[in-house]
Amino acid sequence: MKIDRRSFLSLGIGVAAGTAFSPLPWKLMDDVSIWTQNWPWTPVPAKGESTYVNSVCTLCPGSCGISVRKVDDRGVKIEGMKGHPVNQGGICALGLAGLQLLYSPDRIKTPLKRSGKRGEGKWVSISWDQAISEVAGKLKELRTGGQAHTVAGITGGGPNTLSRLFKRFLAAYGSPNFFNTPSIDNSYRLALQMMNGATPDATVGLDLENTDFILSFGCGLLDGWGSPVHMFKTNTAWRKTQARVIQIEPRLSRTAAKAYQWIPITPGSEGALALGIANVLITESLYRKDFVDNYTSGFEGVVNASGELQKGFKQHVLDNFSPKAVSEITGLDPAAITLLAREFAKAKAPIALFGRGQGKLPGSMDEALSIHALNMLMGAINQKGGIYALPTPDCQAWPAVPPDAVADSGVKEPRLDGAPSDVYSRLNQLPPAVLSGKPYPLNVLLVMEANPLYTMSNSKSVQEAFNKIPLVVSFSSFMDETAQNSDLILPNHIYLERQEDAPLPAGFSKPVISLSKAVFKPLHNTRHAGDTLILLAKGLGGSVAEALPWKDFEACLKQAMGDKMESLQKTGYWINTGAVFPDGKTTFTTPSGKFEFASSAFCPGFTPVKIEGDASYPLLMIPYDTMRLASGYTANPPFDTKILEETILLHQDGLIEINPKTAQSMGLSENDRVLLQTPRGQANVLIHLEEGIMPGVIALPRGLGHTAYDAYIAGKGVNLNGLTGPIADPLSGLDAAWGIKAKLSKA
Amino acid sequence: MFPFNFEWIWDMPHMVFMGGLWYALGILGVGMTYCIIKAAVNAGNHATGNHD
Amino acid sequence: MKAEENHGNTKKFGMVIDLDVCTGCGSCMVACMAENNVPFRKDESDKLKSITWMRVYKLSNGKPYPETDICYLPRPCQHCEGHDGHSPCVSVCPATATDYDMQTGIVSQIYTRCFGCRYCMAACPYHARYFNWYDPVWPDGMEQYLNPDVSVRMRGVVEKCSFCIQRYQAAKDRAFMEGKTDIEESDYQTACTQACPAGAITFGDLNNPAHAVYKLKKQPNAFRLLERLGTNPKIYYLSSREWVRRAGDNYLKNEGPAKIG
Amino acid sequence: MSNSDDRTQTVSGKAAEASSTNKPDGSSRGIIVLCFCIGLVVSLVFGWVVFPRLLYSRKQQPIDFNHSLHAGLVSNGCESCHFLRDDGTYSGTPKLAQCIDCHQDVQGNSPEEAKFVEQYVKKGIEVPWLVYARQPDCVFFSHAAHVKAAKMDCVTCHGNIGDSEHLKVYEQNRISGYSRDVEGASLIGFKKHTWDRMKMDDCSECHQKQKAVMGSVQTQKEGCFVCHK
Amino acid sequence: MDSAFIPNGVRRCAPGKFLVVLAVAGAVLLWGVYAMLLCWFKGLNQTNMNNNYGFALWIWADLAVIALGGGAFFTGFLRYIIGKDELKNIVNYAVLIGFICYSSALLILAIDIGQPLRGWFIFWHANVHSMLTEVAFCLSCYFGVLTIEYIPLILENRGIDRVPFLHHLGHNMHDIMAVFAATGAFLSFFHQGSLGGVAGVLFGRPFSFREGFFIWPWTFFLFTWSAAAYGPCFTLLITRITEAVTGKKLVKDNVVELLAKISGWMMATYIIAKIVDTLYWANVTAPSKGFTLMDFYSHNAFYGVWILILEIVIGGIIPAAILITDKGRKSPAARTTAFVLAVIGVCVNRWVMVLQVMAAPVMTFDKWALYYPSWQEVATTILPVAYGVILIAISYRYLPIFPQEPELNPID
Repeated sequence: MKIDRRSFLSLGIGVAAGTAFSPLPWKLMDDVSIWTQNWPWTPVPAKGESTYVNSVCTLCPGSCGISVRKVDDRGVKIEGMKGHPVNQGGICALGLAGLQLLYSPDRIKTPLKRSGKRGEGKWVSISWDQAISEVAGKLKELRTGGQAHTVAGITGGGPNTLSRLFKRFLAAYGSPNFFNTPSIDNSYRLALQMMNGATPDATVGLDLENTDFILSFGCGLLDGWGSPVHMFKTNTAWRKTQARVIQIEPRLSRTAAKAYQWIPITPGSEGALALGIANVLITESLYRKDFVDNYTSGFEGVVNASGELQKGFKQHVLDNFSPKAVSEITGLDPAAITLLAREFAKAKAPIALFGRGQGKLPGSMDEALSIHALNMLMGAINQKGGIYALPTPDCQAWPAVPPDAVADSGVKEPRLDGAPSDVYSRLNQLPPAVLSGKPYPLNVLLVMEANPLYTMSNSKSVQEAFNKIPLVVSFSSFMDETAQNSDLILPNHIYLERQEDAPLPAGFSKPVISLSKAVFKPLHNTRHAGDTLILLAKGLGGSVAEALPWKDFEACLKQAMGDKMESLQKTGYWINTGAVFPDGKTTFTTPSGKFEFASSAFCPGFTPVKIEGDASYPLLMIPYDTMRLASGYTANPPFDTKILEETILLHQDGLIEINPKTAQSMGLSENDRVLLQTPRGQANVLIHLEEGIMPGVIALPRGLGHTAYDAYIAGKGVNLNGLTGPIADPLSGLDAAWGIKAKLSKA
Repeated sequence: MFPFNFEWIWDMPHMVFMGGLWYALGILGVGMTYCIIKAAVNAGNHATGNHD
Repeated sequence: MKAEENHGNTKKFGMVIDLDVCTGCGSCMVACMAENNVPFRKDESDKLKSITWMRVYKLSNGKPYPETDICYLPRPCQHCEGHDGHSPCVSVCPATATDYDMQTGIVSQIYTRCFGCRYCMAACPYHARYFNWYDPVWPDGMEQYLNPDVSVRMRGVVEKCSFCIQRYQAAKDRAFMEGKTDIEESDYQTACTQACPAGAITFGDLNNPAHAVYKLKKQPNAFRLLERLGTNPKIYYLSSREWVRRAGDNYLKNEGPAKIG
Repeated sequence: MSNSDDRTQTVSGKAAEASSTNKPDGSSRGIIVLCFCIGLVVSLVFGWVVFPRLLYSRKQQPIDFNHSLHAGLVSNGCESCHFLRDDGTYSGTPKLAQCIDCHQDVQGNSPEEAKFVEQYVKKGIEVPWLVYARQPDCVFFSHAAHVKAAKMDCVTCHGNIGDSEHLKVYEQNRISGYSRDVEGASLIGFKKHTWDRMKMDDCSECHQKQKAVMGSVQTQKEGCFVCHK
Repeated sequence: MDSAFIPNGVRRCAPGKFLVVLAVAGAVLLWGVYAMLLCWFKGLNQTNMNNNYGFALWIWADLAVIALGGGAFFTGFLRYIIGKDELKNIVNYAVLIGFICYSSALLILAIDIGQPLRGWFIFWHANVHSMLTEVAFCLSCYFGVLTIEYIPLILENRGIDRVPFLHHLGHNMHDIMAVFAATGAFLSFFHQGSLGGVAGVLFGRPFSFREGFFIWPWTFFLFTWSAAAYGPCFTLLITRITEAVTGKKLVKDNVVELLAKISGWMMATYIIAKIVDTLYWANVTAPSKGFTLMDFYSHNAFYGVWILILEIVIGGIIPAAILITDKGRKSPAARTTAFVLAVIGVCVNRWVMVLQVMAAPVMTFDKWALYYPSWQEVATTILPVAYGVILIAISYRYLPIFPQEPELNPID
């Protein structure tokens, strides 16, 4: 018997036939395709019980109500809270992406201590006990040595309980150097203080729902200005009431595109235009005479300190700001100015608003006062559809800080920024003070919910200033630029894991407080910054510990909220529906007891902000804000970076907007790589041609150019703050810069 | 593809399209089976000496 | 505007998007991605490879400064009905992975059935269909936020907006529990509709006179995208601006939207 | 294919030549047939008997749960533990929290219960039950629709598991990952009971009988999104 | 060494030289296989396709090779159904080329789909309304037919022919080859057409959409027609190249001229139909959707009217004119030029019907999208060429593909 090739072949055919008639090949084919339908590396989310937890989003000052959908213990979605007075169920792109922050693998999961050189990124995990004792030890040492005032704290959070506690901690410790992060809100407050005589802690209430004509001097009403979602809702309501938005800015922003009319003017000339409109209102007697005559002062004349009668607001405006004169400054046709003024006057409840873009920077006081004067002329003060100075919701007073000699002498030292009080922190003055060591050197910097190394302009000098500070302590939940350049990180819970009160949303018309809840148990070994402060105080002992007597932040918050706590915990917010609003006649607490157009101390005028850069820089660069880019303490989460247009970010490169005409004159076309230079720095960017920008002006977005955080945002685009610098406002000392001169050359 | 498939409906498109298809496949299948069987028979005849 | 075709007494879900109100903020896009487990990568700036079921387009009137005007247009899947449910994509799918449901008017896409031939993408003039060129990968830990009501798509298949069908399914389940046979308008709203801070999106049953969309779609300012192709889409847009309405479809020089149909 | 006309003679000539030199004799022909048969039988046996055993892994449940015993103790049948939530979602296999209501401590003298209390309750670890009826992620299965709206009973799909005293071995397809209860025990698709298999065709079989509303343009059955997500 | 397997009466190069050719082609093949594996294991992110270009180079390659492989069905159709007997001298090669083209097309499709392991869904879960379903079914069936047609040729190898079973099998298959060929022609008419239908039914894409007859858009008929017209040209071109490479005359001029003449007339009629179709589309179909002809050929960096001229005039009218005139057909140089132009013409047509369809914007605010294939796409597209070279080399060496070869090249 011989097995030859043919037998073998025959065997093979037999096997093939048998296999074909068995389930093997068919079942395998089916199973393999089912395998592709359930690839083990494609995640399958676990099912479970679905619940909603209401809270408040504190990623921006908007303070929107949120509803977090949970499946068992996992958070799966953040939605707008239905019926919340601020956002009425709506939610912005940043708020929606909050869970990406919560579950980010790049969060700081435990206290860290620097082990390499500063900024090198080498850390060792330490225990909370060690972290607290190290910081407390250093603070104690300074305090004992009479150096308590050389400790400073920066917070990026709004005026909430945590900020108050932080401030109290520093005061009890003996430092006057408590800094909040100034924004346009400070300018509004200051304007109200100067013209309305509002108290420094009064907040700005804008009854925008009831206006019918909005003269917006560059406010990004739909780009994140004020409480963003609230503004969106208001804008939609305006559509129904046929209220008109007039958007004045050199760039066709989203707000401008949605506005009734877009009026591009020379950047920086907004204040002049306001006075030009005032000129027409006065010349043509279009202003609310009864109000101006009865309730204001400084309109006709001002009695100066030496008792002499000087020119008042009226004469000042009539003399200097005729439509023709203003036309030369703004580039706007005189007839258009006149027309605009008439339209403004014709409206039932007109309002004029200031604060460029999202209002990240305080801006020029002169400009703020000029624009606010328009509201005055139309009587839109403490009136339906106007601007209110709202009393800050009264919070239960904490016991007074116990007297202590060290603290008393410490807080009497001058502030490093030269500001009279922390109400107007001149944060931009801090780096020069640190660099010069005058009036005294800064020894310890505590940073909470802020990222000054990224958000402050003139990044280079901020970095240099940081390098001079011996100890930087960060409370950040994320490895942001500041945390990366710190010595110790005492990570805070992120907003979804901690309970705190959210301050009054910017520009909201009713006094409201919201409670941000701990929707999730902390995922990592982090600690509420309030608890950390209390522990630090305990570590310091003595009067500092006595000043922060609570067992934890929750107790402190309960005491602060008092009887509101019940409502806060039940509905998530407390609203003072029965609030007594100041009326438009009697509540001015200015020296004259009236609304002051001008006084011996000030008169709205037009002194252009001296933008940096000489003639070698032919272009004007302005920043712009977009709802798709978070530019504050929170960096853009991956979802929001994903929806960024390719005309803002292309791969790793940021794009600069330029008018095609300007670009053509420079021989530049779309996506050309160029070197962007300003007096403060330079960067490589790509060109994006945009018809909707004034020729000669270029615009760069805020929020890109991170060097820290995660791989989804770091190294992308350009940080605008590296190219710009602050300009101190002569009146407020706050940053008045709105742009910088620039030049482009082919890279 | 087959009447027992979820996607199958007894309608014109299925009957025409699939009918045409199965018709063509049928011709090919029957043709090849015929060739193979005949070849096997022929080869068998060869082996037993009955040449064609 | 051509008369839309109807399917009887069934539901026909659709949207009306008010472009006068839409600000292009992108909330709808993120809401959609968060709701529907849409993945993301480190670089998403190549928009032709980026998956955004809902995509906001920026339209320009093309005029030079300062006459320039722009408008934002959110574009979900248009859930075309075509003629008798034969939308451009449905009839071309060789494996019956996409289908038109006459009961809801929703164009479904079954990811486990799709084998990735991409014919439907070639057929869709709205670019509403997206291919998973990459394996979906979430940074370590971030997969925890995935929604269990939506299947995660694997590499190599096509996906698109489903009108948040999981919310319809959940609404029906709730109705079953309450012993109801039908759902209310507010019971079923898509994630983008719910999130839109401007309230630009209205969602509902186009066949139901009690629903807001029923009236809105009949407004004189209403138009649909590429209506002349016969796709019979279920997304209506509203705009008071003539150039925007005109941008919704292609017209020869001598034609105007008013002259059509 | 070739030019057969002028080929026939020459080739058949060649073949004749070939067959004369290479002609298999009777015995070798027998071997050829035998080889074919061996191949056929071996592969059939492999395909029908061995392959299915290789294909499925057999796993024991972490705890041998006694359904029958528990069913006697509860008041509301299956729904006592496997209930629908108010929103219409289905709770599935009970979580530890439910079991703890009774099993805070060992109740009886079953070693399985002791093991359960010891290894899971005390440690607070959820039991990794293997779910026989688990459908893949692409499926949206609404218990509310079937139990509440259509008033179906559990047995129709789950069989008599509620009467069982022991949990059977969990067989899992090594490639597809499906439970064998879903795929069906019979490889050729033979089924005796409604619950013998739970693949798409089985769902559709019942759905078509129910004369549910047929919305699909392509299949003229129900729309895909009725059961898929 | 392998002389026992070389057909009688012909001379073949030395095994060494043969192996060198195989090695070179094999290296290219391996490069393609590597790219193919990358696509399978890492996914289609290896390509430069994107959401605008769901169909790209591969689908073009598919459509092109199938049109070029159309020589097999049409030559078979002429030979077996019409009874053009002379064509028996080239039909073997037409079948081989067809086999290569169709197997390549199937391979490319298997790479092109995102989930190759689910590829069989197209059959099992078929949607009969989809042109692609029709393509898949007819394509695989016709590939089966080509295999059936190719098998007897393999069985003619001297070594294989010695096995009686196989000898008889080949013989029997020959006997009923006309039935197979007729089935093949039937299938081919449909799948060539349905490939045209793939683009023609896209009513969302005004660039490719065509009205039509019953369920079939005009492109359905145009594609079948063009495959029948241009496919034989490709067969003849490859024959010409084979002759050049081997340095031998392999097919007699009368055979070539006959096929060229038929092809020429087919091409001439096709191009008239194509022009009529284009005119109707440009003046009626597209304007009814709001498009003018120039909308499709302007505002972008690549697609201009030149491509229309290249396809219709240079790749259609000119080769047709050469082939239908006696003078042109009889001149080897003119004839070969016509073949080359024709191949270019049909490839451009398929390119336009795939890639330009994807490139042209439909929404007014959409932009033209141009695309460059990645090296992986190029490599996998070249893979079939290498594979074709290898299969032709092996088949030519061991199988009596050209019946007239011994007669035209007597061995001393």
